[in-house]
Amino acid sequence: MHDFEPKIVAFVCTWCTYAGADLAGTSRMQYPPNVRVLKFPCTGRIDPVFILRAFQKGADGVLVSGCHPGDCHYMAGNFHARRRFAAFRALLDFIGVDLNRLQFSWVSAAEGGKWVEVVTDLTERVRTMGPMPEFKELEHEELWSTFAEATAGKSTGLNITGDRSQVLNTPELKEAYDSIS
Amino acid sequence: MNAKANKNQLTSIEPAYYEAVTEAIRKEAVKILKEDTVVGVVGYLPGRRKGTATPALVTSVEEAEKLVFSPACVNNLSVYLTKAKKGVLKQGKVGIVAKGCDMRALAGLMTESQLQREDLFIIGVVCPGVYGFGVERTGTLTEANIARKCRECIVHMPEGADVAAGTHAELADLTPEEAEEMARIEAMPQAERWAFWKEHFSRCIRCMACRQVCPFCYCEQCLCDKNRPQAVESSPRPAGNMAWHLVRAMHLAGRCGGCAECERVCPMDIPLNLLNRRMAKELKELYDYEAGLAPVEKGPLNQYKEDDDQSFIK
Amino acid sequence: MTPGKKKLSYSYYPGCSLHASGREYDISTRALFKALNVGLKEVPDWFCCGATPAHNVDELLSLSLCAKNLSLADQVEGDLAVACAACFSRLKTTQHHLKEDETKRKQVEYAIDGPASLNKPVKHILEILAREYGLAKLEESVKKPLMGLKVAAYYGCLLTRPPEVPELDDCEDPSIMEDILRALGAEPVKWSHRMECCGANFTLSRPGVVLKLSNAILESARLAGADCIMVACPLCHGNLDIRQKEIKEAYGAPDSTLFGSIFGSDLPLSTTSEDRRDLPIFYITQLAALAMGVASQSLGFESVIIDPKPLLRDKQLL
Amino acid sequence: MSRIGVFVCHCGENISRTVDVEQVAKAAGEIPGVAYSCDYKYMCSDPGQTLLKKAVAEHKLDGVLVAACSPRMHEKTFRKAAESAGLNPYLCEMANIREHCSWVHEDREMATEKATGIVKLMVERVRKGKSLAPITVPVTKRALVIGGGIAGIQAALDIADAGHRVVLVERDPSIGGHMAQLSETFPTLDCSQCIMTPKMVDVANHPNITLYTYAEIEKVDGYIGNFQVTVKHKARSVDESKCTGCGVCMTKCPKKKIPNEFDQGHGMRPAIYVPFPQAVPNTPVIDRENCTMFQSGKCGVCAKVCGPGAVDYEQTDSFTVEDVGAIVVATGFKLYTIDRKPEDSPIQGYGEFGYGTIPDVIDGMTFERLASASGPTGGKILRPSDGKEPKQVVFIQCVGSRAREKGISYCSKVCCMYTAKHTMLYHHKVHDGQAYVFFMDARTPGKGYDEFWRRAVEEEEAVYIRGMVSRMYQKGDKIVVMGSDIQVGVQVEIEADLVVLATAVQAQDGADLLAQKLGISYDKYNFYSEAHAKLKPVECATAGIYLAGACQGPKDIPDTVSQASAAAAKVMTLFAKDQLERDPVVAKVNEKYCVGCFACKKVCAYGAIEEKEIRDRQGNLVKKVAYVNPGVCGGCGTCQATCPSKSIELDGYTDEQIMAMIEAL
Repeated sequence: MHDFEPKIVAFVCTWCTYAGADLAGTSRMQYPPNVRVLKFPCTGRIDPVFILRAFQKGADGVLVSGCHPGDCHYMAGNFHARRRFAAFRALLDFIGVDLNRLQFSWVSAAEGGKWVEVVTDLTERVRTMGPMPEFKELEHEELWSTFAEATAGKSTGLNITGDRSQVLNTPELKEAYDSIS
Repeated sequence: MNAKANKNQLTSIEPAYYEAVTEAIRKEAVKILKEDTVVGVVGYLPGRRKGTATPALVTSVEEAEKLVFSPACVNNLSVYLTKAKKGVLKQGKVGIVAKGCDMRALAGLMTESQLQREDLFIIGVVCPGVYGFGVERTGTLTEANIARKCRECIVHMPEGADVAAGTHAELADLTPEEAEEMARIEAMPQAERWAFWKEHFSRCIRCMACRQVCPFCYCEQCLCDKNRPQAVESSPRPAGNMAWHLVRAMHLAGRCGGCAECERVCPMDIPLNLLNRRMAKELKELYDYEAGLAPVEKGPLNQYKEDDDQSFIK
Repeated sequence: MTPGKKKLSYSYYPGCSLHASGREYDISTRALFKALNVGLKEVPDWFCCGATPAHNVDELLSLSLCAKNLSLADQVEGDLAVACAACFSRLKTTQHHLKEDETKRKQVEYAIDGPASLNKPVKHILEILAREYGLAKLEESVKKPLMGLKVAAYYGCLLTRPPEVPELDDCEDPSIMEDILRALGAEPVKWSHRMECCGANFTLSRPGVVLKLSNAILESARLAGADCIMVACPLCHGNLDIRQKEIKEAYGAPDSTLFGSIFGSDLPLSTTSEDRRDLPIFYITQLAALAMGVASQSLGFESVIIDPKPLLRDKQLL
Repeated sequence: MSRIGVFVCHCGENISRTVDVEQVAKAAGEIPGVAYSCDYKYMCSDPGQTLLKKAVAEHKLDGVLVAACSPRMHEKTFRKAAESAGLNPYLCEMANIREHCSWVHEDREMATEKATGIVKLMVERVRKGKSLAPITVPVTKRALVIGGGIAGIQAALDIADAGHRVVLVERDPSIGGHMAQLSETFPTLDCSQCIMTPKMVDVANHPNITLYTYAEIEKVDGYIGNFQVTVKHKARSVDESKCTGCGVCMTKCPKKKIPNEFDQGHGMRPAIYVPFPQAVPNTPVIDRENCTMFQSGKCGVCAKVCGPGAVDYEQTDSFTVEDVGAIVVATGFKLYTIDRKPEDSPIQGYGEFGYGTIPDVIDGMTFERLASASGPTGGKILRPSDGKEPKQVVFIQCVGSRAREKGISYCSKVCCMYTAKHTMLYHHKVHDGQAYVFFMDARTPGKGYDEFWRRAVEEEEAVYIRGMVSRMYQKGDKIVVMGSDIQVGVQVEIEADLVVLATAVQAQDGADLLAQKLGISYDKYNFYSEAHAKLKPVECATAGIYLAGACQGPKDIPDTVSQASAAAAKVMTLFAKDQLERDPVVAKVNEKYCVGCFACKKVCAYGAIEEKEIRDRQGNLVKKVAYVNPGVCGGCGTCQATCPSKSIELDGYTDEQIMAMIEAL
């Protein structure tokens, strides 16, 4: 079995970070080959759904990188992105995603070195964390599995708020419920 | 204004209060219908069973005289103006009975150009709270039967209504359940948080009631119904469920006024309002923004400041 | 809740001078606030703020002194009212520094063994009178307008400087004292030396400097036709009042060595000796209390050197 | 089913040294939908490009992926090649396996695997790509210049000389601006009016220039190449078409004692006036605030004496709409007012200098008027209070400028030089006078500038004192200036007869409002922001709008004229084509699904999104939707990430393309 090689996806803007990564290349700097770069015009174009999708499709770490504040080629795209991702991070954190797998950075066209540093740090960090199982597992699970488990008395030990009998508030529903459990 | 100075430390809101509010709503509704100020009023009629109420669009004086307000008036009526009864706005000005949370939704919808203030006649209700689910509906509102969301309500008195029905009424010393629940989840180890939500989301049957009842899910085509490309798997499987609830929370961030209708209608008892509340808390902390307190030009995620927090960015 | 409906009330930090050489400032402040029906509650167990010397010796000590006093003040409700310009400056400076400098804040908090109270609003009585009580209301409350009294309002160095700390008024061209004087019915004169330094605590170590600087201030006020000078700082009061006779002796004749002028002619800043009339020095609170109809006996006019009573009698204010 | 061609480049050995290019080409060939793949030594060379073109034809390819260097290097090259092979250029993409792969990795196996991975993703991008046609925007070859100072005049003349029509709009009754007020100019001391007035006349006489004075910009619609600008013509009360400029009205006007703004209030003018004798146009205007006819209805002298009957008391403000393709903003500056702190302004005043209360404390522009041969004193230096010749003059530099505590932290750039000039002018006119200058630094970068300053100090006997002034007060007929000399370390007091303050250069009043109308950005001091501090110093971020002169920041005359000519050159570049062609990477709205929440409009930095009404056949409003103006859209895609229903989409970076790439990870 191979050692674990993390899959890292980088969403970058074309003007600053993509150019910074180009500079790392022309300067012949070295960094781990785990990263796949997806080019966007601007960090403002990057939808949180893309990050979600990347995790679902097997990414172990995601990097979002664009121009430093004030340097946006489109004036304000990175400012909007900054707010959007500040909110998205909070959400991921709340549902229990380890934020160490998600990195944001400003890398300018002149910062080849910083690109290498950011990519290397993230790759090595994720390597020590191991594969990200959460979203991948979901892909293979079927509906009702945990529900059936819970209702069959094999409780997951989690506190499910409210009393289910109130949800199933008609005899008909209750009957249906009983028939599946 | 000053809650502490309120001498009436109420432990219950008696039916008399609701009768008074009902009277005020009826009077105002009848008046604006008679005067042809509005083509109809969205409000509540008594439900068929005792202790219930049902949303309705009334267009005649006779019907308006039947309007009610009680703790059973749980529905957020603003949703009717962007969805089921959207067409009525084309015929003219519409009256609407609005509790604090309905008002927050209305303000948000005005912010998003979905409603125009001049198209509405808002009968604001000074609302002490509504019933929670599965509680005893005695006609009296107490700490025992008030809804979770109402325990942390910040808009009892709708600002910006045309008229207000009711006077100051608020239950004293309510403990915030949702905030506590949120703190409990935040305090969990990360893996446990994941397991908690995974369990909840796994049960989702994708009935889309949460979307249907939400005043802000007014898109004609939901991103989650799109299949080219398919960002969110549409069948009720755990992967798609997780994606759906994350997308939903993200789309409502900075917009949701906290009416918790999504949570109320969820047949699978998923604590959806916790997600909305968590996002609201974040945006309040980061950008000092609370959704729906008044119509604004731009929501928190549609604007920026040059010195916004970026401590999370390398 | 409109502020007008609730009785204004402050915690009060008098400072050492007001319990010693500047006692009449303390007395008149309390008398004035009582007359205006504004609450004033002395901070229990307060001690010296370090005044102007401490920060020259040990910055951390001076910050800690003020921080401790602020945390004592926190125990009393209401914004903190301060009358002494030096105390005001030090307390505000401490809050300003500690807000900006995390490390210092931690050191100070260690020293005083508790949190530094950085957000307790510290207000000079000038701003309480002009802004919180309000000029209009002040004018309404006047029982005995100070008609015909020409006053040189003297700010000194500490009240408005440095620009980012006191937030009291325009740093170099303030008007708050003049505004209050007008509300009291007095006539503020336009004069040149209202922002100059009186020599402050050099009064002990280098009295010559103080004589020179204070003389220039007194002369400038006389030239502008002032009957008296109004101050809001016990140190300024001391230098201008206690030293006034000495100044007269030292600078009796027109003096050409007053300023080291390297260009242009020397300034005839001294007027003729017959013009060297005594200038009573008033605290802002003395004048204000007088206008509010407080009995002059309770304003400490007896304990100053240049007797103000002849002037006040002359203007029919006694 | 798509037919994609993948072309893998060796780049000599740059790629093939670390990446097994043959292996990559082979793996690419196995991707479903890839109809052809190959590798070649130098893809960008002529034979390489020929190979690509041939393959497109032979294999009927409908998409091309070149796996080579960075698209920033050769995307244009290959897109052109694809285009010449009959393919839409936007169906040609590049996979960066050099900068992002072979150059940054050493392990051949892993680098090959990565290169294959990159190719796989990019194939998906090509597969979901769409043909795009360049967007063309017609250009109206007519320019608007806002502001008739030296910057606006220079820009207008340059553009007009190139054969394009220009509309020049000036707020005041005459063009000329601040430069017309100056006496002599540094560093050559040539007379400002002598070099300025001929240019003003050129403007008036130029067949390509339409001059609107006493007019303001009311509204700006449209976008680059197609602006519609509403100009408000303020009521002059004199019919410009009839007036001959004889001036009889001015001599007969009974109200003559109105302080003349042109002379900084130190000369007088009548109520019907031209600001100065060389004014262009030489048509008077009635100052209605001060005119007896307008105030009391009794007078009418000017109308009676006017031969051609040009005086028209009934005139009202009128409006015209000008179609222009480009706008040059040249609104100039104003001088810092050093009175007390103005209401609601973050800028602190200099009350301690007694400006406004001490009559002989004046600002630099007033000194210019005193020194000017056409000024109120006929060029004699006489102080305002008593008309005496001042023998000791104190000049103070950096009044307002470089004073963070007063709210302005920038350097006003021109004051060091004009103060040196003032000391010279003073010395030339008052031989026994002495000039003192309080200064922080003497900043003299510019051709001949330092020499000029040294001349003031060394030959013209100005005494420079390094230090600032703390206070001034009137004492008898003297002004006592209290300051410090920090080089000697002493306090200084000077009894001056006249004090001249070199007050800060500030943005014009209303600069922010004009910027909002134009949709351009400005800094916290209300100076307009250029698109890039170094490389786009005259362009605004808003396409089609250019900056000239001090409206962008303090500038002297040579810099202003240079920038004005540069802005004119930019306008000419734009006008050199009939149609603007631009990259079609712009957003489009799906009107069927757009519900008009206008979140996209709120986040658009370009103002490219408008509200569009959808009506049914009867004309009833169905809904309002967003509409993207492709001429204005910058192509950042922030709107798409913001749109909840994804009813707005950025061509070239569609969700479908991106999702497909993520699927292929």
